[in-house]
Amino acid sequence: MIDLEVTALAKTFNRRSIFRDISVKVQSAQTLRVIGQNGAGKSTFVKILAQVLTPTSGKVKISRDGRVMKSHLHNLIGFVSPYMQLYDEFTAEENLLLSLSLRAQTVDSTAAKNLLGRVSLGGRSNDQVRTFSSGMKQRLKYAFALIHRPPILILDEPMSNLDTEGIGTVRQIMKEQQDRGILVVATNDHSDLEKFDHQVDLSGRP
Amino acid sequence: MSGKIKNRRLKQVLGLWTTAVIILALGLPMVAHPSHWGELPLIPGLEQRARIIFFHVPTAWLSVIAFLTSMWFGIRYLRKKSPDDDIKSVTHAGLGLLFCILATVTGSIWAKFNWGSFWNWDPRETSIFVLLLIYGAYFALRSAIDVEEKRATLSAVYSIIAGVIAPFFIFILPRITAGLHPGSADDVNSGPVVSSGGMNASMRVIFYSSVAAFIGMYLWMSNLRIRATRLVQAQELESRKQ
Amino acid sequence: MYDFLTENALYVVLLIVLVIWFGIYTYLYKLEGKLKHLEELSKKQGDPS
Amino acid sequence: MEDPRKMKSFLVSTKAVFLKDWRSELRTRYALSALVMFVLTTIAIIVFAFGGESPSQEVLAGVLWVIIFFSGMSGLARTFVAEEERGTSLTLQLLSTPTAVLFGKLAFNVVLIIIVNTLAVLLFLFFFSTFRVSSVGLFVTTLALGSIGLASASTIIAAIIARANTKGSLFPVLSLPLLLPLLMTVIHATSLSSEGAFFSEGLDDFRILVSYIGAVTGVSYILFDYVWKD
Repeated sequence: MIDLEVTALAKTFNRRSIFRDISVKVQSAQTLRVIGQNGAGKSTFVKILAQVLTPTSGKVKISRDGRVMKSHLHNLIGFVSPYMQLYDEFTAEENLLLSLSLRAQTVDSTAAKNLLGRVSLGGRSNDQVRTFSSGMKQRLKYAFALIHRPPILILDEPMSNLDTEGIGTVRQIMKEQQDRGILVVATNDHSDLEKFDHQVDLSGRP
Repeated sequence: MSGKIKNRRLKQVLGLWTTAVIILALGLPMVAHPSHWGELPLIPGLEQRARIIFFHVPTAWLSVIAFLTSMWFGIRYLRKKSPDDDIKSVTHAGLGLLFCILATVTGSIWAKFNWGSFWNWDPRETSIFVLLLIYGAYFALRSAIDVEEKRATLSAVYSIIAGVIAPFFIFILPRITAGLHPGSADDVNSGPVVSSGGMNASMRVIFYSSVAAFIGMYLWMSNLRIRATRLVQAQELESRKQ
Repeated sequence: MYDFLTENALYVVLLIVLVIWFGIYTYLYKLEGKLKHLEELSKKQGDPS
Repeated sequence: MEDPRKMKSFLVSTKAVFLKDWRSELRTRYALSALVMFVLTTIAIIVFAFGGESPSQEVLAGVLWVIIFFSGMSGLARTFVAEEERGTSLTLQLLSTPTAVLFGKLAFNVVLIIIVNTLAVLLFLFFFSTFRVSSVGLFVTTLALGSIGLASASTIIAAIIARANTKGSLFPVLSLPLLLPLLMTVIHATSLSSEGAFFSEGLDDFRILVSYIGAVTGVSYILFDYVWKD
């Protein structure tokens, strides 16, 4: 059981408010959609949820089985976005194993291989990421976000750079995540996530 | 309304006070054996040049105090993230830099006449040099960051690190060279001027009055600068909205 | 003239310092006035009423 | 950190950051080649500048640390700047705690600077036959503590400048005031060692160096969160 609670979240940038006073509560097996026009702060909002950006005010609280988690929150989160970069000089498999070792979790190369097969990169697992196309990199990011089985999966523009086959895989991944924990999707394309339990609309906010 | 009048009165008092300090500091006679009030001691080896103490030492003290104040507001910014704390922090750093330059210039002109060269790497010259470097680095860092929140955070962090390292010079400098400076513990001519001995009662009164005058001026200048920066930033925010 | 200046060097210094000091003081005093004016202006701008 | 499990995961994570940087360095050789070339060219310039003169031991001690300082400035920022330039800081933020990143990168910089300093000293001994190291123990301890101190101050400064716009030129400007107490102390200890002083005579300097390292590392640990996360 995982809970994600956002209270009175605000972020300013160059003393200009991007959004303020956003509150939402998401529980296990629920989805959250974040919408808003370009520049409305979707990426900023999901980065704050992912704990890589500190809000100007307000709180993001993650609790597991009713207990509020204080540290190592990054181990509960998987994050995919077009602006996230993987390590170019390492191979696809090394990148996944790096994720596990940095998280101080057991390094499991069979799991990594399975996951790479899942995103149809099985044949390229020993190639350096710098040789990948942008679509392949995007698919690798899904494997990268899922390798530690996070209860919260945050996707920013989930379908960018993907072909039809990739989109199918991602839909499958999103569906599985809905059964397993929390899914957060930031997108302008309403077909990405048609059914959702909660929505944050950032457009038109000060 | 009465607050405004009081404020103006305070500034007039400060003006008169400082004028009096200048006249006394430069006008009172120096005699070998001061016997009554209003006579300053004639310190052998320094003579009339000793009068710099009334101006040079307060500026040097203020440059250190300003650095600490700036660091204090930096810490407050990190805790509360209020943009106003950053304005205060940068204002105090700017005034600190100004006083630091004043202390360096007055000191080195004095050194030319007293020791024969502008710069001697005496421990206090080294420490003011380090302070100048820190201030310089602080402003170089600020000018290199566009995003205001990031600029405020990083410059606050830098000033705290500098503040933690600066005390090390106290242990290191005495090993580099023996002090030439009047006021060094091992100064054979006059001994520690400010802390003991060298000054008589009249000199002490003028000295601390001068310190008070400098602090008053400092507070006034920082107040003006903070208010001006607030106005400028409000204006910028307004124009960005449109 | 030269003799006068060398004998009373201290008073010449005193005079120069006082002139500089009055300059600084007047500058700050004027600045204070201008700033107060601007602050009142922006306060008026701040409230639409 | 009281929790032993957390402590263990911190150590594992720190080691992973260190190994990641190390393997990346072995593949790209970016920092190491810059540092080694810097040491070589500087020593060559100094050899030509001195001509046939044999400068005093104190001057040589100073020159040695000038080489070490500037070569450090050319390579020690790399570990943070590379993450920022390639856009992988976000990835690293997602993977690890700030503390593990700080100490992993600090360990990497310590190893890097020790390798480079060893090389610099060997070349120095080779080219300047007048440079004597009379008390080896004193010299080696100075070099080791000096390297760790240099790495500890440069690591946090590198983290700061990685977030600024003009990364390269700012690094020495910000580092010099913070490294001056370290440099003054190590130069003093190095000239002691070439005079053949006893190890105990260097103890005062070592005490300063150790407390410097402790203070810088401590303050970096406290403040790194602010630097690492926007």
